[in-house]
Amino acid sequence: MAGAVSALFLLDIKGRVLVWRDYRGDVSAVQAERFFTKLIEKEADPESHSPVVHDDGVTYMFIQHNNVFLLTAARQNCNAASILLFLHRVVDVFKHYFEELEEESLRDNFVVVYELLDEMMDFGYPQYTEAKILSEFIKTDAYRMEVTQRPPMAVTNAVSWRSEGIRYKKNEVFLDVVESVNILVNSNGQIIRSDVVGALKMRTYLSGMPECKLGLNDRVLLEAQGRATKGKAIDLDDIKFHQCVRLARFENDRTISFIPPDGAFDLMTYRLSTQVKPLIWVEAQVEKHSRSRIELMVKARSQFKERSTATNVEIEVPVPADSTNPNIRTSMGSAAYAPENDALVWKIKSFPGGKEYMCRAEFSLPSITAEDGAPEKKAPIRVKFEIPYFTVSGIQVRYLKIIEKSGYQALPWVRYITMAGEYELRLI
Amino acid sequence: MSGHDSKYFSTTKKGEIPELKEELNSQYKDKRKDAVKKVIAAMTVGKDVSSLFTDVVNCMQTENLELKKLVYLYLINYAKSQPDLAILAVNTFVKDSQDPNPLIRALAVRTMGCIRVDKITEYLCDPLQRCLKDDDPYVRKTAAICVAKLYDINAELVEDRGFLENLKDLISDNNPMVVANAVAALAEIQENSARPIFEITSHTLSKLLTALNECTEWGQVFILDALARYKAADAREAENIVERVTPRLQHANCAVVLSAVKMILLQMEMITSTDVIRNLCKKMAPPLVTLLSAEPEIQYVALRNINLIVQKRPTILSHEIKVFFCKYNDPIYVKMEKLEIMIKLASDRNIDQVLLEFKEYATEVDVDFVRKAVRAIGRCAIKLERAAERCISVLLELIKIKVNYVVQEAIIVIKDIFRRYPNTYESIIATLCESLDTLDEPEAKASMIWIIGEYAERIDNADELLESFLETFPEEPAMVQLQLLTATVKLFLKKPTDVPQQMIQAVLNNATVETDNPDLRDRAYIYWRLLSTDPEAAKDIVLAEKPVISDDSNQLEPSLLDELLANIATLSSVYHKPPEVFVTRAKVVAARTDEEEYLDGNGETAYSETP
Amino acid sequence: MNPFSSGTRLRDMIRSIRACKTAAEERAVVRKECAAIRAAISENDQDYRHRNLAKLMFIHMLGYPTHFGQMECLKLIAASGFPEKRIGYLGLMLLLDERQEVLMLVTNSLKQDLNHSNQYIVGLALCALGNICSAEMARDLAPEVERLLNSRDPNIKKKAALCSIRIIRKVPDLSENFMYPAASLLKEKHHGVLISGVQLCTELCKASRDALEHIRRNCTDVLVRILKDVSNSSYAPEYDIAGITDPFLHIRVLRLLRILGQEDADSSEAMNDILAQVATKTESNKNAGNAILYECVETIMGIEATSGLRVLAINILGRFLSNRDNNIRYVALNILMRVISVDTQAVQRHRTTILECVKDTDASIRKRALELVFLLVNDTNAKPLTKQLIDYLQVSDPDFKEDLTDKICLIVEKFSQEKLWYLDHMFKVLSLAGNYVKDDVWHALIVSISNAPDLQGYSVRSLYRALQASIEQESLVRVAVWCIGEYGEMLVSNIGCLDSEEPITVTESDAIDLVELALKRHTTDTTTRAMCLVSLLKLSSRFPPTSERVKEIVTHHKGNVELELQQRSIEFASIIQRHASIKSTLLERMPVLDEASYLTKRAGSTQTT
Amino acid sequence: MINFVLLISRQGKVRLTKWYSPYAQKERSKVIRELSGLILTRAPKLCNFVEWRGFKVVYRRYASLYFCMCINADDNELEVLEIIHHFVEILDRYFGSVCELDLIFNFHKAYYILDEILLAGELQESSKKNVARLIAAQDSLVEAAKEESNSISNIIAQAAK
Repeated sequence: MAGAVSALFLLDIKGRVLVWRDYRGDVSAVQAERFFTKLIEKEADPESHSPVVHDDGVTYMFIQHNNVFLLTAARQNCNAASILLFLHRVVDVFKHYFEELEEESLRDNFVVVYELLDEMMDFGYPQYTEAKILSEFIKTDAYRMEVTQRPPMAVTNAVSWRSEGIRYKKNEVFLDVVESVNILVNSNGQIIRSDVVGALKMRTYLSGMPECKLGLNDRVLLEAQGRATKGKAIDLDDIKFHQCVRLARFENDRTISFIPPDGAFDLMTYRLSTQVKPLIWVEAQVEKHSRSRIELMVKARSQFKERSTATNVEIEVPVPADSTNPNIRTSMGSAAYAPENDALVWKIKSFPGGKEYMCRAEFSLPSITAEDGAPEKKAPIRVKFEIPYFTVSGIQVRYLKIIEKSGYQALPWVRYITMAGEYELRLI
Repeated sequence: MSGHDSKYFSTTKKGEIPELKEELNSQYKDKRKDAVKKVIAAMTVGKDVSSLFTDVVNCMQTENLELKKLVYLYLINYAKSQPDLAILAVNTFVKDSQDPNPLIRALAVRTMGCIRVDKITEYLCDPLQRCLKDDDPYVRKTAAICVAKLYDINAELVEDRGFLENLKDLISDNNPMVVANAVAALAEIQENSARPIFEITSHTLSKLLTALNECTEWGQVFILDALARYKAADAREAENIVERVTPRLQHANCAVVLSAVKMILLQMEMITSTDVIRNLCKKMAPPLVTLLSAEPEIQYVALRNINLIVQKRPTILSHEIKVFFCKYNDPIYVKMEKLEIMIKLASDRNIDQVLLEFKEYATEVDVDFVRKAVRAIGRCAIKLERAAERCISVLLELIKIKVNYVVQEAIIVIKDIFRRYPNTYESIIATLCESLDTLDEPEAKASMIWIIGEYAERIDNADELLESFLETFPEEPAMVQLQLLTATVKLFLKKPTDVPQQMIQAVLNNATVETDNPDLRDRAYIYWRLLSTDPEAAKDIVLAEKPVISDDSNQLEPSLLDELLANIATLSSVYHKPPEVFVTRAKVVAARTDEEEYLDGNGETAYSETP
Repeated sequence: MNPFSSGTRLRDMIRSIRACKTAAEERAVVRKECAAIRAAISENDQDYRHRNLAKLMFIHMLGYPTHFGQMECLKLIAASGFPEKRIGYLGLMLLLDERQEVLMLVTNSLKQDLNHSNQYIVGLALCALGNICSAEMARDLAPEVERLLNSRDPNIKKKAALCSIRIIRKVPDLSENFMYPAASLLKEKHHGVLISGVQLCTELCKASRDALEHIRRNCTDVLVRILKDVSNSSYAPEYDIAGITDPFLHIRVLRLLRILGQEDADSSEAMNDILAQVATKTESNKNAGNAILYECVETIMGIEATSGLRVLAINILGRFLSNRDNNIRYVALNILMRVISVDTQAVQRHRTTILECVKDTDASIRKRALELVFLLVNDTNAKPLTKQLIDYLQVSDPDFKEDLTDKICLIVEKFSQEKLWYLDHMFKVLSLAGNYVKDDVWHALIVSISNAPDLQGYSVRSLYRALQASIEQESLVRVAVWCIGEYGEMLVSNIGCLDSEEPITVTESDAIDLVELALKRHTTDTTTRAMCLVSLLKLSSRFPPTSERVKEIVTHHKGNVELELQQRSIEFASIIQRHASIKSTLLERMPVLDEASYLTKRAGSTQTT
Repeated sequence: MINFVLLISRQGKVRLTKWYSPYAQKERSKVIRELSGLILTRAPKLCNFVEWRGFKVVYRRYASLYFCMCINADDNELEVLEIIHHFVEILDRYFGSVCELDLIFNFHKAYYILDEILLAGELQESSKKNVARLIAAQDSLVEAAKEESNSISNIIAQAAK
């Protein structure tokens, strides 16, 4: 069952090695590079390859970020989920260090890259990926000090995500409850799936080692405590916690208790698969007049209460790739041809509940058709929006208690917002 | 040939190595450090800087941690090619392993383990011994992994020096990270040893389950994966273990979740109470569904695993089929896996919606995906008797669009549907025959020929249809030839008239003396002898009643399935193959060859942006 | 006002495309740019037409669709100015090709431009026509081009000559029209015209017998003189490459001479001297010189050369082959391929070197060498060569295994004087690289075994052993399984044991075990499985006690989704269960395919393909 | 006959393509992908030829640029190497110490030059000087036209005042 990777490669967009760390000496860079360049040349689009490929006794797993591939090579039966996730975490760490992970930032910082690869993985086993703590003892040139550093306690502590001795003048916590609505409507206008993914995004500016306790209107908890749950309590389908939350405790009595990392992190995410009524409903009629002209009529309707207002609404309706001469009218907001997405994009800054707006557009098409007239990909209509002060689930933060041995008072700030996640309506 | 090319398009740097050599031996600290950086930079782009070995090693004795790390990195890369010189570094290593700074102690022991030179290995033992008992957990956790490294180089040495005992002691270490690494190291050593080394007793089990609550997410994965080998004594113990592992399902790290699922599924084998099982299934479903919100690469691993899980426990996700519907932006590899799972979860309850989805997919642009969608419709027909008719009507609709590969794919599955539901849907044969002359893929051709032979008595012009294939008999692939042979025999047995009589002669001739394919000849001669010895027996044999085919074509064998489930989250579960099929221990020299190919790996950056 | 018409400069567009880090980013930039260009096109924006087309060309080069811009090329070409035409024609050549119907619309403009008073505009039109014309356009505009062959301007002449080549390629019927003007081009002094003229003549000779005769009769001497002049010429800076004057002209004349001298003693005789001179005097320390020598050797070997000249050529080849430059070695192997039909002995001399080349690190050289080795094999050297190649098969690159296996099998088949040698080597290849062996090869092997009654026992036993060791090699499994079924009794009783052979103890159930193992392996393919079923059926007849067991294995596949497996399973189960009385009749030894007639037939079919 | 000319950078970016035989658009990208895979991965000391689909591709590397020409199996590979170099020398003279960026930003000029060297997939001119002269003459025609239009627009602008 045990398994580790043999090496980790950072490759450029053509699959050539930029930096690599050899952990086991049994897969060479030449071998990996030869295989991988071939692999990405085979297909025009590297994203169509499955991320786990076997060749000549070696398994390659990879992800892409900007113009960089992160690739591991393994000869053992290693944990694929763990390694692929680890690669994503490596991206996060590099982003924390260099702001953006791309070919250039790797080249410019190769010394730190080596140091990090050495610390994050040992002998092909993932070790440590807390960027914030890593940056306490592996520093970029600008912050390097001549004094020798020691490993922060956190690296090996049970609380591996927070260092001791943090100080703030003003102790504050910001908690954003963000719900994304995912929806898929088929070409018959049927909603075939819908769910809500929520996240409690926290930014903590707290001194010392604070103990936090979060109370939600979670039905299971309230019922267990024998409280009245009328109307207010909610059921959450699946909850995932940041590693700082004591899972066993939660399992026992549904208490969410934790010592938070410093700064921003996602405390928990949850999912709600109850059918939700689409908050914004869009219908589009597309008429193609021969090969020369195409007409669209798009209707958008807000299906939430009037007291709420959706902001930054963006409706993207696909049009043929060689459309020209857009002629667009809207009853609200502004719409424009966005050739970069092969779409008509209709933006409405503020869209109150219970309203319906229209957009009509006409495009002309060139008389000469593309040579390899491959059918165009059937993209769906996509919608983006935000609705502040509103959640679909009705989730509420009942309290956030913060206790620190120094006894300071900390201020929690809570905000709620709902936004569109993967919100797709297939065209006929 | 190359001589005079160099002056075009390039600005080359010459004499870099001697320059570096000089800088490495500079009396100024900063200059030396910069020089080492340059060496590492050159190494990074693949230049061979091994000739600077001695000069770099001379920079090793330094207080500067960054510089030390760089020199160590250089050593890892080139020690193998310069084993004799590598010895020069040993003293510093040993000294560093006793440095007051734990970072340096750990660094020394970590790096030494990476230098796979026999001579150095000996010197590694004492420092390792010390570091395994170091006060600082950071050093201990590094030393734990180092034991696995050493075992990989020289297993005997590890056993002789008692490192295995030290490692086992670390399982009781008070630091969770040390425990996790010790577990990883022991698990790996066990994997490569025939002898029992790392046995998990109920005592260690409970220690590890405790450590699980405190160690890092990656450490949790090591522990859960190692514990997957543990066999509970009875249902009660199994339930206990499950209880302690279940909270992991709430972890944000997908790998932790999947490994926890593995543990639970394995323990469920021991559990007898159906209530408990039902309850556990209910608990696992939401986390499995949530995995589909992860990054596409992880979704892929999750989907390959879910494919196995639903084969073992079909009820677990029976209500969740919608989450497997494809999204527009899903990468194709995710879509393909979702399709597989949709077929497995399709039921009488949801089939209408599923069919609508498949139909949608069957008009997409990616040919492989479209084919798979068409085939999926057929497989649902085979799986769900009551929905078969609806599936077939969708297939017929698709056939009418007349996209060649869709038609062929449809015919391939329809022949299976016929075999699953004999005497039910044959009325559509006429429609299928319309596409006869557009078929160009062997599998579709063979399927169509089979249909004609099998239903010869119901197709008025069956002889004509088959005859149209006969002309090209010698050029057809074996798969088609074999079907033609059998179909003609069937036709002849069913309608022993003139035309079939001539046809059978022609086919038998073609398939015996006119071919060199021994398999085809065997088949033909057996038929020939059969027809000439005992025509009645021939009817009985060739036209014998067929058992209905089942829909388990895509199910794995139970024993294999169990083995794969024990490997959830690992590559084995992704490939659906047992580990021994793909795990190799080939040892190759990893040193990057100094091919000039890499010389200017920088490409465009070799010249300036302003022309 | 169109929001996109404020187009960016070409340079800026290229910059912003280059700044993109990922394919997706690049796609977005390009799509935006394309939309702006489409807008400009539909507004008939004249000022930026020139610039927009340039942008489209760049975009096209990156592989994006640009069909909507094709008409713009036509408009620019139709404009009166040179700058417009220049970019218009360039766009035409890049964005369109002979398959597009739009191209026909340009015919008229081309015709006008071919008659233009400005020589450069005529040049542009000739260039476009020569690079992308379709057959139809070639026919329409051939008279124009023919006329331009007489132009006074050498630069027009040379372009017209090359353009004529395209025309002839598209419409070979037109060759005769160009015969006379082409021949007269050879009288020119201008090298561009000469080179083009020589090439046109070469093309004509390939296209038409008449032209070949005409040129042979009238131009051989002229060409010899041209070659003589250029090879004797003193230093000419304008044409000098590495101390040689115009190697391009050298080479092209040599090539035409080769065609003229082929099977024609008189013209060969006429060029003997100059070929000898080129072969001896050309410097071989630079690529240019070697290029000439290479061409010269080919010409010498291609014509009716004197034996002295041939020796000269063979010597050059020998030098090439031992050269350290891989390019030279490669071309040496290349000529040897052609020389072998003329002078096998000369090539045989280099056998060892060639064999070394088969193991070269360079895939190109390897491939060439392997083909050459194959041609070199004869009855005397077949055995050692085969051994060497098989040894190499074990260590060769996976990429190369297919070619290598293919050739080894061909050699083993072709040069097996003793059957035992053939069988042993085939078994070896099947064990080592059975997954690369083509169908006709293992088919032939079975034909051969079935035609050798005294070796069948030996074969089945060897194959049994081989199968135990290498069950993953598909074609080995097939041959072994077939032989076990057909000759099962020889396997268990050591019938026909050869002196050299080690007897083997195999029981009836061992035999069944092995076939069953092959049948059940995950990776075994359908064909092999189907063969396993037949093999088992045969064994149930050869070893009656196993009947029940075989029935069980066979029955297991009755519900198989694979048509062939299901059908066989049903039939075979029925035969064993209900028709035991006729079973042995059905499964008598299979009639043997007559090897002699089979081999002739096979040779015939491989020749035609 | 030269079937096509390709110029690819070490990074796999296409810098110039010229097709003398018909290849559909999709086919072209496939060809380029296949060949970059074959050629860019070849080690430096190997021969400059690769066999591909019954043709031969002769390539030559200049710093990070690969010049590739696809020829028929019976053409003279060594000569094609000279043709490539001939092209490169002319580019070098025209741009004055040519670099990859010249070819990127002035790709059309590279094409103009190529069109004076090859036509119908055959060699047109063995004199570098003559090519340079022809290109210069045509460039100056373009310049002259530009000046003329400028002066006309000046006149119009003056008149409009």
